Amino acid sequence: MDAFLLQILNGLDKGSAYALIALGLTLIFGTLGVVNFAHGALFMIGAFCTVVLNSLFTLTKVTISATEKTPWGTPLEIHTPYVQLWFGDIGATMIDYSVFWSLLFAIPVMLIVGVAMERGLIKHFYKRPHADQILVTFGLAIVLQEIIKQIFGANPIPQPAPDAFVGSIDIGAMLGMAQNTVIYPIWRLIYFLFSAIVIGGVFAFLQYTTFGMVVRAGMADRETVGLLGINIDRRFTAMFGLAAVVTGLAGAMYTPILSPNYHMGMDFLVLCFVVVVVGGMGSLTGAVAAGFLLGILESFASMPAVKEFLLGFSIDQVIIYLVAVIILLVRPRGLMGRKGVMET
Amino acid sequence: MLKTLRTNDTALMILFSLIVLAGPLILAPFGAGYPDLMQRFAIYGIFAIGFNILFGLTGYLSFGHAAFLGVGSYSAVWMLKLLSINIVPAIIFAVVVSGLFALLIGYISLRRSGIYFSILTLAFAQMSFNLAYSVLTPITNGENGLQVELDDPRILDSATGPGQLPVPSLFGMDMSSTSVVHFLGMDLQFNVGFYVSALILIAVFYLSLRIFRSPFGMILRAIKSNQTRLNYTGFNSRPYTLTAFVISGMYAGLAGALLVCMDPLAGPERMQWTASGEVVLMTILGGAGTLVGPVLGAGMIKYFENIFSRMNDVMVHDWFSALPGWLNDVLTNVISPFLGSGWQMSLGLIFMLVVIFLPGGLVEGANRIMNRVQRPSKSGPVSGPVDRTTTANSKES
Amino acid sequence: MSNYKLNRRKFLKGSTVLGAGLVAPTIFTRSASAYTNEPGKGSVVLGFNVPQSGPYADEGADELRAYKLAVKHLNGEGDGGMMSTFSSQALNGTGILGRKVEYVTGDTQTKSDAARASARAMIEKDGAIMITGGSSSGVAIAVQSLCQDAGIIFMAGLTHSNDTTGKDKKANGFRHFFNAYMSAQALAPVLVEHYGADRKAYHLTADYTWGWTQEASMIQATEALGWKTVKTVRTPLSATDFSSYIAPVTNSGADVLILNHYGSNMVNSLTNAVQFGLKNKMVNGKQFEIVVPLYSRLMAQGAGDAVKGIFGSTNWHWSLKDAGSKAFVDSFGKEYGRPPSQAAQTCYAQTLLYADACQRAGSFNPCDVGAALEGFEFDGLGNGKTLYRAADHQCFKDVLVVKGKENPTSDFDLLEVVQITPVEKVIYEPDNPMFAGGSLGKCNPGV
Amino acid sequence: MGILEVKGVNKRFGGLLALDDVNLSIKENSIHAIIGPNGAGKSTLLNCFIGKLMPDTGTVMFNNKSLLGLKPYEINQTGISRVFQTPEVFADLTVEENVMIPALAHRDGAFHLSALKAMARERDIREQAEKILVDVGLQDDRHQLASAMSRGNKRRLEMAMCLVQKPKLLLLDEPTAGMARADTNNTIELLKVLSDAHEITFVVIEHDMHVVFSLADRISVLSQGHVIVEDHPSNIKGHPKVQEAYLGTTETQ
Repeated sequence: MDAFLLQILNGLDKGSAYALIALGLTLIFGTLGVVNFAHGALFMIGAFCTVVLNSLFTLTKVTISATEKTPWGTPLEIHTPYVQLWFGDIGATMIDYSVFWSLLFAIPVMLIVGVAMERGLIKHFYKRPHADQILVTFGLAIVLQEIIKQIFGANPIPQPAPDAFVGSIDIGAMLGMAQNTVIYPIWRLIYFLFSAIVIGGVFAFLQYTTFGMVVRAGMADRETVGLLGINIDRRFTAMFGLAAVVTGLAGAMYTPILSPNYHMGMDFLVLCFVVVVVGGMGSLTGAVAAGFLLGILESFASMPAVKEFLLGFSIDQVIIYLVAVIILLVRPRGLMGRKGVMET
Repeated sequence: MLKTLRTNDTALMILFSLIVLAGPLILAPFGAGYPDLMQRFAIYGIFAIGFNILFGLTGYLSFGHAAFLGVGSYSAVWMLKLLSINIVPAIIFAVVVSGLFALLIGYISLRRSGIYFSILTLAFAQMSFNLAYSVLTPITNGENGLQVELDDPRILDSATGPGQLPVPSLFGMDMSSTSVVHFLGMDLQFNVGFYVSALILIAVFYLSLRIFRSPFGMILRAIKSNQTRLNYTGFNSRPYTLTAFVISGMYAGLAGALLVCMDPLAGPERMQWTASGEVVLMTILGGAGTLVGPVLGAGMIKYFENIFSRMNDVMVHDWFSALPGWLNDVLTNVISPFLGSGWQMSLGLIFMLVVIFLPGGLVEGANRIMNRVQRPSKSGPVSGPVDRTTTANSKES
Repeated sequence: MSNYKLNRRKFLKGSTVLGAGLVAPTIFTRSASAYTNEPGKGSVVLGFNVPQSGPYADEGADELRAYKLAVKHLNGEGDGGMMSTFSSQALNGTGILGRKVEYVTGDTQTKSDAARASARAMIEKDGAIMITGGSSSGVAIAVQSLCQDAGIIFMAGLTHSNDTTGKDKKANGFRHFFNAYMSAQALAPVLVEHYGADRKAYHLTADYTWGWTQEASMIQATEALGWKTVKTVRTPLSATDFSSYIAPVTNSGADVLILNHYGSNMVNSLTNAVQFGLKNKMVNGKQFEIVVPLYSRLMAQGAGDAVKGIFGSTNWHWSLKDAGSKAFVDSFGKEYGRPPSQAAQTCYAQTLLYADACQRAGSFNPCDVGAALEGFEFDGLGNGKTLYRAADHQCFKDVLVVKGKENPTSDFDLLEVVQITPVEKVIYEPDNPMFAGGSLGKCNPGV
Repeated sequence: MGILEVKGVNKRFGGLLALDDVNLSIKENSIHAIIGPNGAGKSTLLNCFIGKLMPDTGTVMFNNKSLLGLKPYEINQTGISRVFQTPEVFADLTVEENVMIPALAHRDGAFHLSALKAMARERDIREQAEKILVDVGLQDDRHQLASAMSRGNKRRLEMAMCLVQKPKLLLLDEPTAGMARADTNNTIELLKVLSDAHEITFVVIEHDMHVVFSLADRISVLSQGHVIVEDHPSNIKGHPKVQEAYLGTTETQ
């Protein structure tokens, strides 16, 4: 039971990352119809927003020690963060909470990146064949990650969660189970909450605002909406920006869980395409549902008991893809796909 | 002359063969005239030609073709280990096995179309890769890769020198033997393995030309154009796409077999999604649905991977050694990020530039440029039908 | 018998005429030279094949720094580094055998295919006489067998799997780096000393060959000292979030978690384990502990605070105080403003060892060089007294047991050396079951 | 006994009875039109002929063979071709190739691999295609891409694609929908010529009365899923039931 509950939590947590990225991807891919291989790069850029802000906060005043030397012979440098220098303890707290600051930082950055990407490049590819879209977005993804590599190197860069959220809490005890059976890291719970809020926000935005209504109508029938005299292009740009922000925030908040590195985007890219397609093209709900479903199944597949049940077969190696194949064979358009979207 | 090439298949075939066979001479000035890279050009050319039969003609985008390459490689190594070091049985076995594997995966995946098909093929390939890396280690030797070993049984020709591994050969001709000719200040390397690959490349290119020009090819293009219509026309499109899928899977298996015949080690990475993505990029870069495009695309990507990645700042510094010191330093600093460890950056930029400025890929772009060059030479405005004929034909040249 | 029947520098005149009288070409034949890529009078080319893209690119960059430094020192530039502390004083700063050392670089991408393509380019195009580098065992084994076929010496870079000098060993391949078995032998006594002999271990293991050899070695070494193994769980290479593997550990009854992971797998699994509070947990009345058998400073950097107090082993660390290490750290630090990683040290040492062997053998012939390396005992390259064993081409030297530092003073100062396990404790017979199967074969000079 | 016999066909979508006991008998070599106001069930009926929909009950027999449960290409192979509401052609292929494909399907069946025979050697197929293109007046455009054709010419091309298969029955789904009057008249002329020249039964689903009355030999009027009248065109015009059906719906519109 406790193992079960733990894996549900893990699944929800994994699922919330998948769902967030897939939500962004399906806004671009399922509705604008652009095969965007640079989507992983957006996630990566979001994560590096945290790295940038963190290193800005910890920008240090370097004083060279007159007496001490490094073990390799150069004079020792003494580093003191400016923020701490200027603000004292408040500065230290600011550094501690830099992940949250970086959310504020990531929103405008991702908006700019998203809009620039759409206006500068993707816009010209709406009517081009998917083959061309693949090539151009793949090229863009490579260039973006290489730039990050040139600046930050290839090694993962650890981003600690704020001190208050480091560590774990005993959920089992809270639910009246035995103590020390279900212990879960606080930051992962926060991530789950965060993703629930963002997903809810995006849905509410698309459901209850006129902007959202127009966009949803545009997804269904772009030409008709265009005929109504509504400038759907500008709204699609905004939507691309929105998708970039959602994805970037997913990346920024994820950094304490997964130390960012330049190729993390590519690692998540394929998975997210699978999630979106399993969810069904053109369906936001489908993408989110598939994200959580695959996250939970992946968690269960990694349980030793499951592997033993399968006579030692490492089902966790293939679970995501196996589930994808089964779902796509049973349901022709994934969980909730709309007919005619990306079927040819 | 260029115009005849676009319409005359015999001329195209002759020119293609000549260029391929003169590979060592043509590539040497570009620093690519050494056996390994020339073999790779030919082999990945075969892979891309095969992929193009599926993607270029039917429009079905398989994102898991590397699985067939890998299966071909593993089967070929097993043949080299168990039966004979001669490459013929290895190649035949690899093509058969990958064909069967493609039949299985194609039969399932082709029940869906569009992106759903792509994701199904991707899923199968990723499962193959993950399993090959871990669970299937007894068959694939996992991370370390499957190699020819000293204690292999090799039923037909076990007798080799003591303590030395045999080299894959074609009836006694070692794939790795090379003769070097000094010519105009260059060392031209004529390698047996390259010529075996090149002859096979020419043969499969001819086969793909025949497919393009056959009723079968026309029906495949009709599938890409309007599959529903084709079904109402009385054709059952599924067996046609499945045939195309199996043929292209066999091409991939052939390429995989050749890879291990030239270099007898099969690693699991060649089944990863990035490898599948690579052949997609090769085909699109050269021009999907064109005959020579995929070969060009394959050459371009492999050239960047193997030549650009090997340039380091010392070499760059040497290039500009004639310039004054500071200028040299500046140029070196500007160029270095795109070479060596930054080779992928250059490749990414090339992808973007090609698709922005030459939509449809290198071949399509070349056609466009040629049309533009030709047009002013004609008197008066070109009449519509003639113009369209060129476009229609240029898609195939 | 030979594979790369080609030599670029010596040739016989042939009689074939190519082209309509353009030039009388000269044809090389294989009998022209004694071995593959026999260098000319002026210079000799070494091939540095390191990961420049992919997850190990930083490690590869550090290896490349070390190689460039070694080349400088061999050519008599710079301060000479470990050349002055090296017990064999055959090298004199005039290159190797009087030839200036040049180098070519390539990108392994941490893929066996790409690594072999790059190595073949070095052999076929650039005439490299020796290939070295790499940051994973799969690549090392792949390139090692290529070099065996080609008749080139391969000096392995960072490769830790038992197989490299075990079942996949090759006569032309040499490994300076330590291996999983040695890690386990060095680590287990220290673990028992600190954590007690009554411990129950839970293994998370990367599901590929290196992980398995690491796991087997750790189980053998710890069980021999009284520990019990509760469970071993395999994790996919592609995993980025290890939460679902970490979570069951808490209730398994185990009180030690052993992470047989490397690279980003290790960074993520360790970070996750710490997040789940394993480090502060009490089980069976004992403090719960985490162990990372193979440490690397670069990876420790990626894991940040999570490494504090975690035991592991490493091939070398820059804080060592012997003369060789000090000379190397000094030289490297002056050149690049940072201390070298263990990968850099092993690569530097391998280059010097190769050059020295050529010098002593008086030849570049791989068979002569190999013979000079086999059974070679040396000192002063940072690892104390070391033996290149003839039977399997594995170096035997002291192994460092390290611990994540509680109060690091800089980005580089993350590990502290707990104990230097002497070589006698980690040595094994060549026919040890973990290394059995496969044979060196005969040295291949190519041609 | 007609060439196409529809007996007791019912089709229900949720609560809506789209087809209510439809019975039709279509005579060989006639031009039979099916008309009816919007939502009368014309398209549903057509979809039951071509294998896109399966009726809940009833039979559809073509030459005494049931069409139910057959796939579109199997229905085509029995000798039924269809023309779509909006012209459906292979846009990326040339006009001639567009016609050669159905000709191949007619000759070779639903799946046939002719051992990579070169297209250039398919002389008979090409001759058939060229002959039909002369019939529909597209012989000069045969090397153009189909996507470059006008809508009227696409319709001609589509007719050619059907005729080259020498079908026994040709289904036309609103062949003049969305056409200008001139194009419509051209199409009517074309259909008339073709009907005289070939031994083909035509079934025309049509909205436009002008087309129906200038073409059809016989008309069935469909209203609310039911055939209310079936008769000769001259008897349909003033028929009270037909007026009621059309006027009734006009009022609600």
